[in-house]
Amino acid sequence: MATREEITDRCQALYDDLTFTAAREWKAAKDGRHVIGFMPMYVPRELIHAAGMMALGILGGGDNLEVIQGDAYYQSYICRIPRSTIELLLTDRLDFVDGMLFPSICDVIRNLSGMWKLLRPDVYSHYFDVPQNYDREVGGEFYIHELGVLKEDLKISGRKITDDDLRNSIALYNESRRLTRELYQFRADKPWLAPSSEVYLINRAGMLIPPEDHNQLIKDYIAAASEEDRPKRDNSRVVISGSFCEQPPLNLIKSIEMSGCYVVDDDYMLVNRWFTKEVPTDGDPLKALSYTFLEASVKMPSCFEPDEDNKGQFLVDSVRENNAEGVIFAATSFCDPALLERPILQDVLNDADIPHISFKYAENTGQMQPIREQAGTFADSIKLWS
Amino acid sequence: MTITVGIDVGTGAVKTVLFKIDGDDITWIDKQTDRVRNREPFVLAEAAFDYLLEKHGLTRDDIDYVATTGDAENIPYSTGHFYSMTTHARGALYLNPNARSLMDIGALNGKAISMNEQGKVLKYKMTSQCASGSGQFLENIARYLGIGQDEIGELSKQADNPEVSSGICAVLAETDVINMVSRSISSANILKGIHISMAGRLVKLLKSLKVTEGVVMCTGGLALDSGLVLALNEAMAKNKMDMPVVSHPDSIYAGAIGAAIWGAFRHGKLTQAETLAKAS
Amino acid sequence: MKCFIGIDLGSTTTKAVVMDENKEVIGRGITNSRSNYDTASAVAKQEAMIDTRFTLLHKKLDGYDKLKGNQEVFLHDLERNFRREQFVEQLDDLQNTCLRNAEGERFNTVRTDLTEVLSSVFDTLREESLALYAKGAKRKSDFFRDIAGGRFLTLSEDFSKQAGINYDYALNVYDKSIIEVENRPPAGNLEGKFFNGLNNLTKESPEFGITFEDVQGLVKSALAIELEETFVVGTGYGRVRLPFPKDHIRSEILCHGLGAHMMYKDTRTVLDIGGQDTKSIQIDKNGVVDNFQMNDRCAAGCGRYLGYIADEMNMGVHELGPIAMKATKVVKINSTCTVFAGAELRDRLALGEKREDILAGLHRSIVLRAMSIIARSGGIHDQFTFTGGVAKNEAAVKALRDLVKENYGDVTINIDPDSIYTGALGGSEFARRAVMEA
Amino acid sequence: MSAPIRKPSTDVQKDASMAKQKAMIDSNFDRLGNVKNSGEKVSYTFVPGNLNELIMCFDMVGNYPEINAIQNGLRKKSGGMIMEAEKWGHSEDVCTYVKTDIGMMRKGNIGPTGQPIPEPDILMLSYTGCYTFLKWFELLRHEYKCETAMLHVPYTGDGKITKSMVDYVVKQLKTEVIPKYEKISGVKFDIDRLRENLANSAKAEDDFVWVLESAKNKPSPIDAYFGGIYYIGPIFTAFRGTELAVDYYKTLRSEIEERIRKGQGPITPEGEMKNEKYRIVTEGPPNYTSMRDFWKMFYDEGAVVVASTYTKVGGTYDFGFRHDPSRPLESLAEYCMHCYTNRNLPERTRMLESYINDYEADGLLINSIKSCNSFAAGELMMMREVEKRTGKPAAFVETDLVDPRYFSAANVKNRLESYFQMIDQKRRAGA
Repeated sequence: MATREEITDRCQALYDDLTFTAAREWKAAKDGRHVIGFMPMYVPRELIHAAGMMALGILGGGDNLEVIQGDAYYQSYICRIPRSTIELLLTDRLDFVDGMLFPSICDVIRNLSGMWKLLRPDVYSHYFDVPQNYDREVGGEFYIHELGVLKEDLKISGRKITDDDLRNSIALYNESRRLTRELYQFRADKPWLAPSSEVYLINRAGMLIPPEDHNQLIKDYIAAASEEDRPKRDNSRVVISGSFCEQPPLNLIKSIEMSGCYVVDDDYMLVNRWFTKEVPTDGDPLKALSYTFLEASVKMPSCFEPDEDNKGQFLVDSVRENNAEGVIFAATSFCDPALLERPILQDVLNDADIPHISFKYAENTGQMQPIREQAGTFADSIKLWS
Repeated sequence: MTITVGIDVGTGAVKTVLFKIDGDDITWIDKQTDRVRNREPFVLAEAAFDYLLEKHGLTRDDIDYVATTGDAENIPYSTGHFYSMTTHARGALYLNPNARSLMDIGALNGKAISMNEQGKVLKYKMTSQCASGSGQFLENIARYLGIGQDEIGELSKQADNPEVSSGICAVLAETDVINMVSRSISSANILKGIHISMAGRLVKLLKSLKVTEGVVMCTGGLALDSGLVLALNEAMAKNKMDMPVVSHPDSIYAGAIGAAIWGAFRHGKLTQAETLAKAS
Repeated sequence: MKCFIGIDLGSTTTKAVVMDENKEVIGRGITNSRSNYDTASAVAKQEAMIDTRFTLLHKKLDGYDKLKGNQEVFLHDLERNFRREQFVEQLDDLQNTCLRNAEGERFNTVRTDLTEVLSSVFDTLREESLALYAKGAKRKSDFFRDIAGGRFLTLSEDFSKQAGINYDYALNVYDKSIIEVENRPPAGNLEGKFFNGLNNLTKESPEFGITFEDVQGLVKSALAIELEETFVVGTGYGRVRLPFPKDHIRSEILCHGLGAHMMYKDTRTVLDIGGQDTKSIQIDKNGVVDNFQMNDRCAAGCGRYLGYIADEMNMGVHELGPIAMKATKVVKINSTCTVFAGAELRDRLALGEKREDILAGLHRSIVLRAMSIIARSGGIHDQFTFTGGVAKNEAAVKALRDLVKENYGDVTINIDPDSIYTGALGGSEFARRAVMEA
Repeated sequence: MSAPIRKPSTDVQKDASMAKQKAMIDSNFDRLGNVKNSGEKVSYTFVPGNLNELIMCFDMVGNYPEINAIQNGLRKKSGGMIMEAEKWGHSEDVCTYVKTDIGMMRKGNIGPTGQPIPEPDILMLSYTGCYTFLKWFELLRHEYKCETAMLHVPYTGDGKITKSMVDYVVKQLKTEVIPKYEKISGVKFDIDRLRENLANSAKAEDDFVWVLESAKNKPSPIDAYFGGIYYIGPIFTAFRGTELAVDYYKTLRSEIEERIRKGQGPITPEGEMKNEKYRIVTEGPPNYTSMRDFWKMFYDEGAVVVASTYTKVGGTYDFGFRHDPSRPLESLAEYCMHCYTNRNLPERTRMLESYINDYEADGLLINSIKSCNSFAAGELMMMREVEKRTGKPAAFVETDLVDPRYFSAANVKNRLESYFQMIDQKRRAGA
């Protein structure tokens, strides 16, 4: 079995690879294989999988991509992920991708879907809308229709998706979500055994390789990491919120931990654990996906919360369930959904007496000093006052 | 009794203090500032450390806790590191027991911090993004105007018709200032304008912490700029925040002081734990 | 004679170009823009007029047999000697101003020492001026502030240390005085400086076989030609502040486009990196602007960025390029904010990166920003011309060549040593057209 | 703003529509200020995709936070409000419309005209064209704890409106919006009343489109950006569906017919535009805090805006859409989806292209707004496309709607001057 280092090295290599070699190789291994890219939010990967395709998460260019073209398309007050994604496209790093899905994240990503249509009129791209109305008869019906449209569109794979295909894929992703949750639980229980930077890399690998492969990888990691004896530090336990779309540089995640914080929950790459319960594998699979979306989705700023009393409660729950001592709001600069939501969440935390701090980052943030400063002060107060 | 050293490595200067602490009895023995000015800060820090020890007939072994703060996480001879908001809060409280919040005004960013009567950081807010309105910017403009750092405050207080620059970007704001000079706006009014915009930003930060009582302490490199302190008080009044903003001649030592005091505190905790461990 | 003048009032430097009726450039002048725009344009114009005198003298010397084809060298040496005269003149002015400013109250406690420090500094500077303007000597800048300032800082630090006073005092006196000196247009007596220079030259270089009296007459006659300011066109960032009527003002976009076209008639894309503006301009075969883009509200990645970095490293902005050229690798710099780049630089130094490698990264990051603006304006079309102050920086030019090649393949890249005058050149041509083609 | 320079005979008519417009907008503020006495219930909603005809069926008075922000911007009050919101913890990065509103609320909710803005009885989240709206009303709901009706309007990402989309919106109207309005207002929904209102809307829309298209004349009798802002006031807000609006657009139309007959250019705050030198199409909202300065930069150069996308934020009527009394709810659904920023980028690009061609414009000017990502993200792409397709040059300036910190006059003027001089130079070269 692979050692922990081997697993994390593999994930690090996947993370560093801006040409998506793993996905390219997967595609090249068999004739007729297709890859569908998607921006970091919920998309029904089950459909893509059932069509025999690979769902590839496009999470921007990180801090290693030199962005030239992307900056030519975006003003300075737009966040970074769309510009690095455009750079990936225009530097042919995505030339093997057979289609792109732009899920419902924000105005910027929504408009990016149109840019794709203008830049690559011959490649399939689609703005994938999800309902903000959670009534089965209203939003549910609409969503079933949207899923149906996507299912039709995915015929570009040359394969018709049967209900059984789809049920199998649902089962596979149920397993993936279960394992991801297990990984998170493992970290929450023993954060010194599963540093956040490693958990992040494992989670991120799930965006870049087929789910079967990734499921095994999570299992291997948990097994290897639990065997190890790593020193436990006098760190405080925090929950990260606001990082659901543009990803922080890995150094930032490391800096938070270095300055004395154990991350016990976060909202990185929520698609890996979007549903809080299993999607039924019997009955009409589109209905199953639609209703689970309506009734068991994670809470995040791009989705409307119909119940004011419930607004922000998810964060309090996470703090309680994970024995966290505070919340770090780490949002991307110029991220309207995260930054506009923040004052509400802060109110909710204040009411629950949960301490919190906040800062902004970009995927290419180079200066970690202010971040260490803030996370460090947070950890100090635990060190001195606990 | 505990002897501690606090070392604060900042962008502009290294501050070093020596303390003797016996429970609540805190004695400040000595202090030392070295402006960095393109020298290696860690070399300055170590030299100052040794200098203070030698001056007081001490050796490194005599020090119970060497506490660092600022950009000094990796100093090898340090016992422990505290982050600057933690130390500034404690330092401010030491300098003024009525302080319940502080504004730390450094070269690149400003911070507003609220704390309780024990010096625990409750909330904070930092400036970010762009550097116009930072201490560095003020320093650049003063140099451009041919005004010494220690002259800025008095000059700014003489302003009769301050000119506030609109610029969001420091470079563009600099051009605004050049334009002001070409329109014969006096240096006093230009500096006051910068003070006003800096004060506006800082008070905005403070206001968002929702502090309503106690004294607001100025710490950090610009705390001695009396013009800025005046502008801060004016901005407080304008925002209907009824708290005095004060500075202290030793405000620049706030971080180092806080580090030394927390070091002693932590030392106490650690020895206690050790004693307990031995006993059991 | 008729003179058509273009003045480009930039945020850091002001440039002037003098053109004659035959579309020939006969003079160029440059100065720091600093605080007084009127003075800056007057100084730049004056400098261009001095340069014009040299051109005129050149014409007079053309048929002068006694120099036997050494006219170019002779003129060059004469100009060098002239510049030294100018330098010493300004040095005297600076010294007097410094001494006057040292009278200020805040220097009460240190006055005696301070005055001594200042005197020692200026004595040294005057001595050094000989070497500075010696034959074959390289000067890092043409500006008085840069030449005198850099040395002043170093010398006064040393002398202050010897005198046991804080170096801040001398620094402060200098900061106060240099502005005053810069804002005073140089003194008139052109002929005096020409003659002194000539005198020095004949002593310094007997090998020309020329005596003072030999060329005195030619110089006199070159100086006697009446130069008429027929039409002046202002352009550049500060153009709105010039006391010119509207039809004497052109946007710097048009002027840069036209100027680049005059230097390279086949150029189609022009990049200008100025102090706080970066412009990418597309022009057609007649130098008419087709499209342009400029940086946005934030001055990230403009020339001033280098100024901040130089300040941060306590060196002259002209020294950055040569150091960066020594890099063995390019450190990635992500901060686009001019001021925060300084913080990132410190971060990298603290992490043990080498200064030259970081500087190489900073240069690349400036050019990256420029590449985005070029892309915004429609990319690079052969031929490509790079102008502006940053075009003199070899490390920036290298980064540009690399990036142009990476992104656009093999493209002819034009960089004229006088490219900083591009805008003023375009302006002078507009001035000429306003009169000659009206 | 100071009064335009008046010229006795012709401008009296102009003033008639201007005065009428102002009186209408003011009357809504009066009505809002008076709810304590009148007992009217208050509904907050947004401009794009607003359901004014429907809200009127419940005898409720509409408050438009965006309009308040604009009016506060024009009155130079927004800067302080934004600062206020930032003091309360809002990020410097986010939309300043929201922050102006939150800041106004924090400062006691006194509206731009000095009258109090009443608290909402219901927040109508006509969620169109912008995710920020969603957050905005969640913030208000968090504050007021009042009833909130959410209407999710699907984005036309593939450039078309499908039956499923229409059904979805209609169902939401039936199950979410109408029941909540009935509950809050105590008024039973009457579909015939809605039909009547929609019929009025369609009438006004015809005249409104005529007004916008009058800019095809040379010289253009209107400025379709700066002037257009006044023309859209009634139809984009509380008056669409009223007879007042029908009347206003009729008056406006006859004034403009008169101007065309006389060959006159638009009226600007600096006086009548005498010499139409440049015909420009604009993309993006204007800047409200320095609108007069901004407009003057156009006036000084003889530039007239002949078509703008901003006047389509509340509906793209000039591309054929009309409210239809015979399909009341369906037509409301389609209206919402037809708003400019709910259209995908290829569609928006096509619109701009057609404006340049149909209005015989000299070029495209994009005023990119820091606050509005719906507009701004992708504008540089559209700019390139439009340049490529029309061969006409484009220029790009950056400001903000209501944040005075983002209007750098020297910067904008420099770009505009350069742009107009470039067009001029090209023209001369071509001649």
